[in-house]
Amino acid sequence: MDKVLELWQASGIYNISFGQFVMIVIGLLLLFLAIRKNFEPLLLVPIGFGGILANIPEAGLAFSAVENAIHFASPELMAQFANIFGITSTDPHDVLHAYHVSNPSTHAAASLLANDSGYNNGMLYNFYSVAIASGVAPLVIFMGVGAMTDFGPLLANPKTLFLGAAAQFGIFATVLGAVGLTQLGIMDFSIQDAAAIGIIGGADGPTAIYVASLLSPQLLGAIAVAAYSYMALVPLIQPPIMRALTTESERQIKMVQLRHISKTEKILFPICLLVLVALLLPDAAPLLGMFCFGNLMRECGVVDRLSDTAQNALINIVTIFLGLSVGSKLSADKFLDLQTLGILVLGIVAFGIGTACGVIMAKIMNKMAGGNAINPLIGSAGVSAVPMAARVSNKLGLEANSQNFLLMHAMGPNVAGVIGSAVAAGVMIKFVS
Amino acid sequence: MDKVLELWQASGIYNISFGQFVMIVIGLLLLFLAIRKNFEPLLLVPIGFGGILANIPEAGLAFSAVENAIHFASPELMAQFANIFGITSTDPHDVLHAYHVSNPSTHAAASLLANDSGYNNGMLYNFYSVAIASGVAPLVIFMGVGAMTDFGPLLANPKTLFLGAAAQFGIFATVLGAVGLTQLGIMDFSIQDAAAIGIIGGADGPTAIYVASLLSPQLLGAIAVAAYSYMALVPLIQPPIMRALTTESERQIKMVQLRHISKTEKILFPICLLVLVALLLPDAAPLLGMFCFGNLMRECGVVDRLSDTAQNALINIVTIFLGLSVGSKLSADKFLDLQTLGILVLGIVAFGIGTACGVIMAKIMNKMAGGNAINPLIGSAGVSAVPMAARVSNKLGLEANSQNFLLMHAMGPNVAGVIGSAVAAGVMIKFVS
Amino acid sequence: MDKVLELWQASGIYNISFGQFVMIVIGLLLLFLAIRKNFEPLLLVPIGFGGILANIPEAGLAFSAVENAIHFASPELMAQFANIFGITSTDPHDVLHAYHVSNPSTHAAASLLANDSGYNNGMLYNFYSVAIASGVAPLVIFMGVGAMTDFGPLLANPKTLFLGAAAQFGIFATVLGAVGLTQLGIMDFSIQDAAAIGIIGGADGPTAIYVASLLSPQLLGAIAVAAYSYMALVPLIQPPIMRALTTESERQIKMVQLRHISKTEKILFPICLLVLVALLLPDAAPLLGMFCFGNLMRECGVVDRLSDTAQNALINIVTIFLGLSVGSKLSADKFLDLQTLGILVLGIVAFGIGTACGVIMAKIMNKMAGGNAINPLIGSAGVSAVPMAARVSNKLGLEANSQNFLLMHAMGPNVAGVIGSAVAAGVMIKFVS
Amino acid sequence: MNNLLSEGLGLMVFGMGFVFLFLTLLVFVTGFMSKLVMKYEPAPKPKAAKPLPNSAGKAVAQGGNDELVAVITAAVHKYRS
Amino acid sequence: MNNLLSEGLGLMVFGMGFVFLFLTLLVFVTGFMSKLVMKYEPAPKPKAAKPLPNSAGKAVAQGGNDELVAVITAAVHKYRS
Amino acid sequence: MNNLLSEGLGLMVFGMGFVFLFLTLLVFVTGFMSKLVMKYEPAPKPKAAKPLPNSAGKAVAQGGNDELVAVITAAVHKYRS
Ligand code: NA
Ligand code: NA
Ligand code: NA
Repeated sequence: MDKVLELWQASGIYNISFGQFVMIVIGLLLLFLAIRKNFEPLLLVPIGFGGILANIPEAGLAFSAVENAIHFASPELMAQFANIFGITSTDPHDVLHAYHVSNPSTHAAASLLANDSGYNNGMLYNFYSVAIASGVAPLVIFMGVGAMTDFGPLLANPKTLFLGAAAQFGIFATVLGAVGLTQLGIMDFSIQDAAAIGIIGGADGPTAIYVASLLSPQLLGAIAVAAYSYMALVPLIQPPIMRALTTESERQIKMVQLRHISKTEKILFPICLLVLVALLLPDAAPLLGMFCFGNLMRECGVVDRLSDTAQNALINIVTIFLGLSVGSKLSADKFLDLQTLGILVLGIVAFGIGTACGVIMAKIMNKMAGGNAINPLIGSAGVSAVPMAARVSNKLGLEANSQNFLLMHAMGPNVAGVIGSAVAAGVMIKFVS
Repeated sequence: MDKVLELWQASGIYNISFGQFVMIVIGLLLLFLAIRKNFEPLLLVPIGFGGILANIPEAGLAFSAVENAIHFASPELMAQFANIFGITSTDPHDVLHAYHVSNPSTHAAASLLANDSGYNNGMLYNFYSVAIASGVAPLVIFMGVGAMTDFGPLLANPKTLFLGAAAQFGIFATVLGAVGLTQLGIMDFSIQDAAAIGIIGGADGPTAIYVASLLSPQLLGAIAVAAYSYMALVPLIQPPIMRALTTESERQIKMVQLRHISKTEKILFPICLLVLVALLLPDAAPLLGMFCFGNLMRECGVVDRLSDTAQNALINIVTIFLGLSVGSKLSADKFLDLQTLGILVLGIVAFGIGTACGVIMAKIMNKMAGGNAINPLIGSAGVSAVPMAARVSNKLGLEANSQNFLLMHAMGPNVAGVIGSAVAAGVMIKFVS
Repeated sequence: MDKVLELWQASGIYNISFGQFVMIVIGLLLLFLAIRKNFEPLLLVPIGFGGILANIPEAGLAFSAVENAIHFASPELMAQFANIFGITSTDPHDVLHAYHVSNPSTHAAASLLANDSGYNNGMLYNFYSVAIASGVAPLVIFMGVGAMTDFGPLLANPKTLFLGAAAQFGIFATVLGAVGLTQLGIMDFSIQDAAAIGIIGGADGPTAIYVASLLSPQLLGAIAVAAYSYMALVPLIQPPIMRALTTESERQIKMVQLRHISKTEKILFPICLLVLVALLLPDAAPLLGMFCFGNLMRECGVVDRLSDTAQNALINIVTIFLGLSVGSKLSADKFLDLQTLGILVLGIVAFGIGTACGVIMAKIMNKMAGGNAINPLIGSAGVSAVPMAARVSNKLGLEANSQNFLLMHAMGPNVAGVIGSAVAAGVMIKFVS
Repeated sequence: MNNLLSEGLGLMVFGMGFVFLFLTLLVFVTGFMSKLVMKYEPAPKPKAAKPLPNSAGKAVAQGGNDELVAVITAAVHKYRS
Repeated sequence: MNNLLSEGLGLMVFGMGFVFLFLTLLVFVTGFMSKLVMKYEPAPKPKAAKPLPNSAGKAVAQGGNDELVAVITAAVHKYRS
Repeated sequence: MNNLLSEGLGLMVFGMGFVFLFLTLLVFVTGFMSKLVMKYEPAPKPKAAKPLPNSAGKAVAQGGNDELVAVITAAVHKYRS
C-alpha cells in the first residue's frame, strides 16, 4: 500500500502545477497550429512536443542534474549546495537562483555533487546542451539552408540587397522598443534581452535561436516560438502593410526578366561574401561562414553527395533535436511570464516595421533611380521568412496584374534578408554579449 | 631485437586469456546466428562484432582510461589511484574494484590522473558513454520505432491492449524468479539486477537496453544478447505454448474485419498516450515520450521529411553505435559468469510466461464477453517482438484454418505489448533505481 | 563614434596578420584545386573552407577558450593563467606555450578559468575536439570505406597482398628521411612527427589523419593537405616512375581472368583479417576493426540498411565535419612553417618510393615464380589512393596494349595497400606514441 | 519472509496492477477519443482512386526497400501494356 | 537620457548603419565579381538539349549513383522488349 | 650513430618486416579460408537470372525520393514511346 501511495504522490496528477498545466495546453496548441494550420510544422511540431515533455511534472526532463537535485533535495544536500554557491540560505528558491547566476566552475562543482547524490540531467536538458548551448545546431541548420539557397536572383539584380538591408530596421526598432518598455517600467529587459528579442524581426529561425542562445538563453523559448509563429503568419501580417504603403499603379509595375547567371558567379558569390565577413565583422563568421559553406557545397558541383546530405539527412536530424531542445525552454517557470507577452507584441511589431521599411526602401530606390525598375511589393520580402515572404509579394503582384510574376524578383531581397539579419546578429553579438 | 620481443609481448597471441578466447568465439557465434540464421541481424551483427573488438587482448577498446591505466600501471601510479579512491591496497584488483564502486566526482578525478599519465578511453568505451550511458541511443531508436509503428489495428480494437498488458506478467514473474534464485543461494542478483533481467520478458530491445543501462549496467551485455536472441527465437519458443493452451476450435476462430481508422484518430492517439504518461507515470516519460513523438511525426503528415529521417538515416546510424556499444559489455570479465547463465534461463522463462499469459488473457476475455470475439492465438503477440510475434500468431491461425488471416488482428496486441513493457519499465525505474 | 572605432579595431582588416592573409589565400587555392582541378573535392572543399574560417582575424574559430582568453586577456587574468601553469612570466607567448605543454588536468583547470572569464571555444575547435581529437571521425570514415570496398579481386588473387605490402616501404623510407633531415639540422622533427609524416606515403586519408591526431596533432593540417593533394596528383606522380621501371613488354603482360568469389568467402575475409589483427597487432584494432566491420556489413547481406547508411548519410556527415576540423589546423601559426615545406617534400618522396617499390615487387614476384603472371603496372596500385592508383595502372596498361584491361587486377593491390598502411599505422602507434 | 523476496513480490503485484490500470485507462481514453472523432468527422472519404502513386512515393521516401522493385515492375508493366 | 535607452539608440543607429555599409559593399563586390566573370567567361553555353538525363542524374546522385540509371534503362529495355 | 636516426632505422626495418609478416600471414589465411569454402560450398550456383531486381533494389535502397519515381516514370514513358 505504501507503494501505491508513493506512486500516487510521484504521479503527474498529484504534482501538476497550474503553470505546467497551462504550458501543456500551449504545447498542444502549438501542435494544433503546426498540424492543422501548417504553421512551420518542421519546427513547431518538435517544439510543441518538446514543450509538453518539458512540463511533465516530476519528470524533470528539461532540468539539469543540479536543478533536479535541488527539487528533491534533503536538508543536508541543500546545505552542501548552499556551501558551494557561497550563500547562507538553504531555501530552494535562493539556492536555485544562486545556481543560475554562478559561474561555469561553480556549475561544474555543483554538477558533480548532484551526480554524487544520484541525480542526472534530464533528457531535454542534454539535448539542449549538445544542440543549442554548444551553438552547433543552428549553425548546421544554417549550413543546410545555405545548401538549399539559390543566389541566382540576387546575383542577377544585386541592388535588391538594399531591400534586404532596409528590412532589418525592424530588428533595431524593436530593440529600441524593448528598452523603451523597460524605461517606462512596463517590462524589465536588459540590453541583451532587447537585442535577442529584436532579432525576431530578422524572420530567420536559426539566426534568432543562435543569437538568443548567446545573449539571453532564458528567453530562447519565447523568442523561437514568436519567430516561427510570425514566419507562419507572414501571409496575414504583411499584405495590409504592403497595400497601405503602395499605390495600385506601383503594385502593377512589371520588372525586367532576370539575366542568366553563370555557374562561376554562383560559385564565387559565397566566397566573396565570406571574405567580406572575414574582413569586416568576424563576429558574424560562424553564422555566415556556415551559410556560405553550405552554398558553396551546393554550387561547386563537385561535392553533390555532401550537399545532398546537408540538405536532407543532416538538417533533418538536427531539426528534430533543435526543436525538442527549444521546447525544453518552454517550462512554465521560464515561459509564463509577462516578458513572454512583451516578446510576442514586440515580435509582431518587428515584422511589421521590417515589412514597411522594405517597401519604403523600394520606393526610395525608384525615386533615386528616377524610374520604375522595382516593384515595391518585393521590398517586403527583405524581412527573409524564406520563401513565404517572396510568395506573398508574388501573390499581391498577381492581384494587381494577373501577368505580373514577381516570385523570382522577390527571391533576391528574400535571400538578401537572410544575409542582412545575420550581419545584424553579428553586430549584436559584438556589442551586447 | 628488443622491438620484436616487445611487439610479441604486446601481441594478442601472447596475452590472450582463456576468457577472451571464449568471448571471441561467442562473438563469432553471434555473427553466425545473425548472418546465417537471420537472428535479428540489425542488432546482432554490430553486437557480435563489438563483442569481438571488446575482447582483443591489450587493445583495451572497451575500457575507460582509468581501467587501461590500472591494467598497465606502474607501482607509483597505482599508489596515486589508491590514494584517490581512499584505499590502502595497491593490488590492481582492489584498485579496480574501488574504482567501480566510487562516485562520479572520484571517477572524474581518477580520469584526469589517467589522462595525465597518457592513458585514454577505448573506442568502444567512448561509444558506450555517448550512446548508452547518456540514454540517448535507446531513446532515439524508440523514436524511430514509433515512426515505423502503425497504431491502426490497435485503434480499431482497443481491447487488445489488455492482451498487451497480460503478456507483461512475464516480466514480473521473472523478477520474482531472479530474487527467488538469489534467495535460494543459487545466484546473487540485487533487486536492480532482477528488474533489469525481468525486462527481457518485454521482448523489446531498446526498452531492455534502456532499463539495464539505468539499473544494472554490468549485466547489460547479457541482457541485450538474451533479449535479441529470444526475439529471434520467437517462432520456436511460442508455438508449443500456444498450441498447449488452445483447442483446435479456438485456433479456428475468425475475427471480424477491422474498421477503417481516420487520420485524426491516428494523430490523436500518441497525444492521448503522452498525456496519460504525463499524468500517471512521469518515469516512463523519456521512453514513451520519444515513442509518441516518433509516431506523431509519422501520422501528422506535415513533417514527412523528419519522419523519414527518423525511420532511416537516424535510426540506422544510432543502431550501428548502439550495437557496438552493447558489444563493449561483452568483455570476458563481465560476461563469463554464472549470472549470464541465470539471465539466459530466466529470459526464456520470461518469454514463455508472457506468451502463456497473453493467450490465457484472450481466453478470459472471450469468457467474460460471452462470445468468441478473439482468437486466443493473437494473445501471444502481446509480448511485443514486433512483428515476429504477430507473424507467429498468423501462421498458427493459418495452420488451423487456411482462410484465417490473423496478422492484422495480432498487430494490435503486438504494439500494445510495446506500450505495456515501456510502462512496466517506468514502474521498475521508479521503484528500484 | 566610440562604437565605430571599436568595430573598426575589432574588424578583420584592422587585425589581419600577414600569416592569416597568406593562409586565406592558401585556403582559396585549395578550393580552386578542389573545384576546378577536381583534387579530391569531397575532402579539400571542406578543408579549404575550414582553413579560411580558421584564419579569420579576431574570430578565434580554431582556438580553444583558453587560447581565446590569452589572446584578449587582461593582466590580472594572465597572472591567473600563469599561476595555473606554474610559470612566473605573464608574457602571452610564454603563457600560451605553457598551456600547450601542460597536462590534461591543468588544461581542464585553465578551461574553467577561461569559461569563468567569459571566453569560449571556437566553433572549429569544438568540431576538431569531437570529430578528430576523440578519434571517431577517421574511424567512422574507415567504416564507410570498408562498406564501399569489394575484396573480390584481392580474394581472387591473394598474392597481390605482397604488392600492397611492398608499397608501404614509402612510409618507412619517409620516416627515415624525416629523421635524416633532422639529423642534418635542416628540419626539427621528433620521431613522432617523422612517423606521422611517413604515413602520408600510405596514400590513405583517414589513416593519415588518425595517426597524425595521435602522434603529432600540430602537424595534422599539413599532413592531411599533403595526403589528399598527392592522392589527387597520383595520375601525374606515378606514370613516369612506372614507365621508368618497366619495359614495354612487361607493360603488355596480360593477366588471367579473375575467378569467381563466393559470397561466403567475402563474408569470411573481414573476419579472418580481424582475427589476425586481434592476435598480432592490437594497436591497429580500432582502424582495421572498423574497416572490417564496414566490410562485413556490406557483404553479409542481412544488414543492407546499415551498410547503405554507413556508405552514404553517415560518411557524408562525418566527412563534412572532418574536413572543417582538419581546416582548423591550417591556422597561420601552425601551418606557415618550414616544417610544412619539409612535409610537402617528404610526402611526395613517400608516394614516389611507394610506387617504385610496388612495381619492383611485382617484377620480383614474376622472377621468383618464374613466369609472367603479374603485370608490374599493377604494383603501383599498392600505395592505395583507391581507386585512382588502380585507374592509373589500367591506363598505362591500355597504352601498352589496347586490349589489356588491368583495372580489376589492380584493385587487388589497391585494397591491399589500405590494409598495409593500416598495419603500418598500428606499428607506428605501438612504438612511437 | 526475506526482504529481497518481499520486494520482488511487491514489485510484481504492484507492477502488474499498474500496467493493467494504465492500459485500461488507455482503452477508455482511446475509445472516448475515437468516438469524439467519429462524431465530428463522420465520413472517412474514400480515396481508393490514388493508392498507387501514394504508396510508391512512400516506399521510395523510406530509403527504399523491396516494395520499390515491385512498384517499378508494376509501373513498367503498366506502361508497357 | 538613461543609459539603457541610449545604448538601445546607439545600437540602432550604429547597427543599421553597419548593415547598410556591409550590404552596400556586397553590392559592389558582387557587381565587380560578375563583371569579371562575364568578361573572362562570356558565352553561357546553352545546354538545353540534355535536361532529362541531367535531372535524372541528380535524383540518383542523392544517395545513389550512375548504376541506377543503367539499371532503370535496363529494366525498361527488358520489359519493353 | 645518433639516437633519433637509429630509432628511425629501427622503425623502418622492423615496421616493413612486420607489414610483410602480417600480409604474408593474411595471404595464407585467406588462401586456406578460400580452399575450405570451395571444398564445402563447391558450386557457385549461377544466379545470373536475377541480378537486375537485386541491384535495382540496392541502388534504390541508397536513399531516394519522389523525384526518383518521376524519373522512372519519365524513363518508362520515353522508352515506351
Ligand atoms: Na532577415
Ligand atoms: Na512488450
Ligand atoms: Na596504403
